[in-house]
Amino acid sequence: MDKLITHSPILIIAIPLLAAFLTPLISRANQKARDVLVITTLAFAEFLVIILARDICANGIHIYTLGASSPTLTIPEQYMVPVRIILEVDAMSIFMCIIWATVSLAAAIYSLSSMKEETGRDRFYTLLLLMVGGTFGMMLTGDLFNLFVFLEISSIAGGALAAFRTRFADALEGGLKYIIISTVGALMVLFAIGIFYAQYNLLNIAALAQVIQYTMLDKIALTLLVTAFAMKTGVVPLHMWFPDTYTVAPASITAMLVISSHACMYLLFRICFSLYGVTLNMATVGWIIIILGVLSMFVGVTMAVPQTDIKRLMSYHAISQIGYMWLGVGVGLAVLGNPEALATYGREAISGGIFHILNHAVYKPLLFLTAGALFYRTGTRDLNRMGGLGHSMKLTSIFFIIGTLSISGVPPLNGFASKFMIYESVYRFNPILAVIAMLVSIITLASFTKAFQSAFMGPELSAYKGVKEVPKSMIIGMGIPAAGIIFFSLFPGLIVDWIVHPAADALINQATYINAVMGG
Amino acid sequence: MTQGAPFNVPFLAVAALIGIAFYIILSQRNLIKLVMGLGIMASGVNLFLVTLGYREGGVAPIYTHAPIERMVLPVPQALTLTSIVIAVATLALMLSMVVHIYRHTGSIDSEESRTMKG
Amino acid sequence: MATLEFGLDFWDPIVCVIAFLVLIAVAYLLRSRGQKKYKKGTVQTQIFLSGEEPPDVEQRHIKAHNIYWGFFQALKGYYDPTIKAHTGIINDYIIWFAAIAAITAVILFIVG
Amino acid sequence: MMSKIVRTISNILSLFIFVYGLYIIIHGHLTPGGGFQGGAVVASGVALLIVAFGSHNIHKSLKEHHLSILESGGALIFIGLAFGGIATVFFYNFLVGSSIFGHIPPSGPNPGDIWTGGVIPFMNLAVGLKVLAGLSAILLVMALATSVMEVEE
Repeated sequence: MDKLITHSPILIIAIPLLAAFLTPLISRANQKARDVLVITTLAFAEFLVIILARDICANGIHIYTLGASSPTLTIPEQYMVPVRIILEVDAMSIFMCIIWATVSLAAAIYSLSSMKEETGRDRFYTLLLLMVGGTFGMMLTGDLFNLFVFLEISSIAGGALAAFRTRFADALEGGLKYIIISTVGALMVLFAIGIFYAQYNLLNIAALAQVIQYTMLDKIALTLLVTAFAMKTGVVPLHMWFPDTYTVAPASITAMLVISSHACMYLLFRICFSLYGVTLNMATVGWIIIILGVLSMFVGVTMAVPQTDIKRLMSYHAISQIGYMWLGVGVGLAVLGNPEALATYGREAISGGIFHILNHAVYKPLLFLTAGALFYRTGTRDLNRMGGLGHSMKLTSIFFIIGTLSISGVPPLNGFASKFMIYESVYRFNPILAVIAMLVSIITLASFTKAFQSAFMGPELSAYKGVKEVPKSMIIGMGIPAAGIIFFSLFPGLIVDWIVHPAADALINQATYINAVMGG
Repeated sequence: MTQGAPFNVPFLAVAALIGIAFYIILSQRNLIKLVMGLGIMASGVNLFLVTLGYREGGVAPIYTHAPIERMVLPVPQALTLTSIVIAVATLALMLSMVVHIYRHTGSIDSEESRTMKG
Repeated sequence: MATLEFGLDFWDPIVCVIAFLVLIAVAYLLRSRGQKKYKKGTVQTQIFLSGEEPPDVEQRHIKAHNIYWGFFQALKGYYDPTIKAHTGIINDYIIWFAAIAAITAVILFIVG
Repeated sequence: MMSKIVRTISNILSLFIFVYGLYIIIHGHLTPGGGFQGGAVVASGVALLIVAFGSHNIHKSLKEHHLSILESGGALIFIGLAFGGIATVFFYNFLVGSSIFGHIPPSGPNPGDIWTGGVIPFMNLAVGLKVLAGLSAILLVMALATSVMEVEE
């Protein structure tokens, strides 16, 4: 068991990759065995993530050096700096991993029946597992170059999955847009990495953080990193690929793509807090993040209201919710240099933003999966052609209501808890921002009322007379996030104390992050 | 990094390549040309990385008759190689998507072939 | 455990749930005092529209694009340019990226 | 399908290209090159054959699902070798200094013995297998796709 915990960071990445290449071989022999393999792999990854999370809560940051003679030997004797591939897992990374493991498991279970009619499902699961492995890598890596590699693995697999249903022209268009955006972003990230290497001859984040100076070149690198990750996260005005891609991807993949874009947001926070940290002019960068966040909140939600495609509407809401996270963490970053403000409201703002990632990661997949369930039974995403589905798809409509109330921040659901943290702390920073955040919440509710009214309410339409409830595995796939919503709603204090505050502290304490690798 | 004019020429080439690539991506509506622009951008970034790896008087780290103390840590070369591999995969994927898009819409213009906006 | 404390404020979902339960109980009480003496399957349970025939099922449902018509009409000045900016052309997305990168760089160089 | 001269020459030439690619793969840990470069060279030989003989003729003997099995196999061998070191650390070079091929290779500069890299030559082989299969599959599928389109028009 100890050995398993020691090796768990790499196992979390490697086992999905191993299974990804086993899948095409096994599915040639037996389709059922392939399904079992996929689910078992993801469940095992989830198990590893949870035991690693328990270990990190107890013992702090977990280091794993690949190819060394011992997992914690970060700096070999002849060297002054870390040279190997190092995985560095702190509370923030494992927090993202918990989210990703759970969502990908739910999405895979859901895919078992929702993708049943598609051809080439062995490739689908190969790509899905590659994306799982790549995104885990983004969350766990401790050096910049692997960050780039895993970013590309995740975005290539994601783009191919988004375009998976090649019989639709729009699916290909969405996939192509995603992959072009990702490539441009990743190349800019690589350029920034090159700038770091040119100046410091280092690639490890912790080692770089020790020597970084915020010169002219570092500012260029910061610009490239912030904009590239902002584009991958889908922040206004770099958000336009977001609805295009998410609308056309299969529902389970959309749920996963949302979280993988959150992983890019995590990378941005990691760069700002752990790499630049105290050398940064926090107020400037903090305000850039806050302004982008407020823009996405407002433009995202106002663009969502006129949409008539249900998944497009939800994608715009995802943009708006991402704005909340940027607002919360941006406020925390802006006051990072001011210990008094940080203690009064900065830490709570960061916690609120991070807690919102968790909440968004349960209710947005749920909503996308219900949209997928509607598509599965009606064959359309157009809200104009839906109506009266609440009569026949009762469970789906209940799941939709839960998701709607949660995303709109209606008490007592979990969306309210994190939004309340953001409102309270942001109000002390700047009251206007908090007012905008509340206004956005109201428009969110209005927009989802429209979606619910046109899809589920009203008399039973003749076109959908024979529509039945979706199959069991899709219900289970929707049930996992729904159960998560109920749990987080009832015990927000527990969740915040267990994983959210440690994650926020891990972001704030740059010194701990550096010392874990550099020692002393 | 060594000082002096000849050593800065590669960086000018990097700037030119990335500039050309951005010009292509921003102005060309043809999807194939756009993918070519991305390829040029990848080449520019790769050239940047390889140029960073140059050390005056250094020797390639191959353990045949090479003096150990002059060997260069081949990190930038490894980065470049990985990035080339990734660029190959990305370009292949994008081109096959463009082929499919052409089959569906009969056009490889990014404005004519789009189905979604607003 | 359920209470979320931060700064001076706190949030307790259990209180909220109890309040909702009380409200549901009151609503149920009110509902149970209503009339129960209607006859099923007669005109009494059908839609009454001032004596007119109710329109057929497809007509009764309000379609999605009709909802919030006034809202969009009032905010036309905001919506027209915003929707126009979402061109759906991939080149424009990269233009936005370049523009934001340039603006961020300028801000970082000037302010610090 | 091109003229007879081209076909004959490329038939002969492709063998040399394959052998050169395999040489680069096997000597990856000693000379510049390695799995990816060698695999790309082999795939360029396949490209030559596709150009000379036409994709449909090649497709009769080289099916893409066979290539995809080969590709998965290469990736599995690579990850398997990485897992081989898990007793110490993932990716640990567990073969270095062992005597699988009869003698223990000396460390430090040497005139270019093949058996010096421990697990690295095997990883190069796995990567080479994956890359040659993957790139050939891409070339073949794309050539097929474009030739189908010519027929349609």
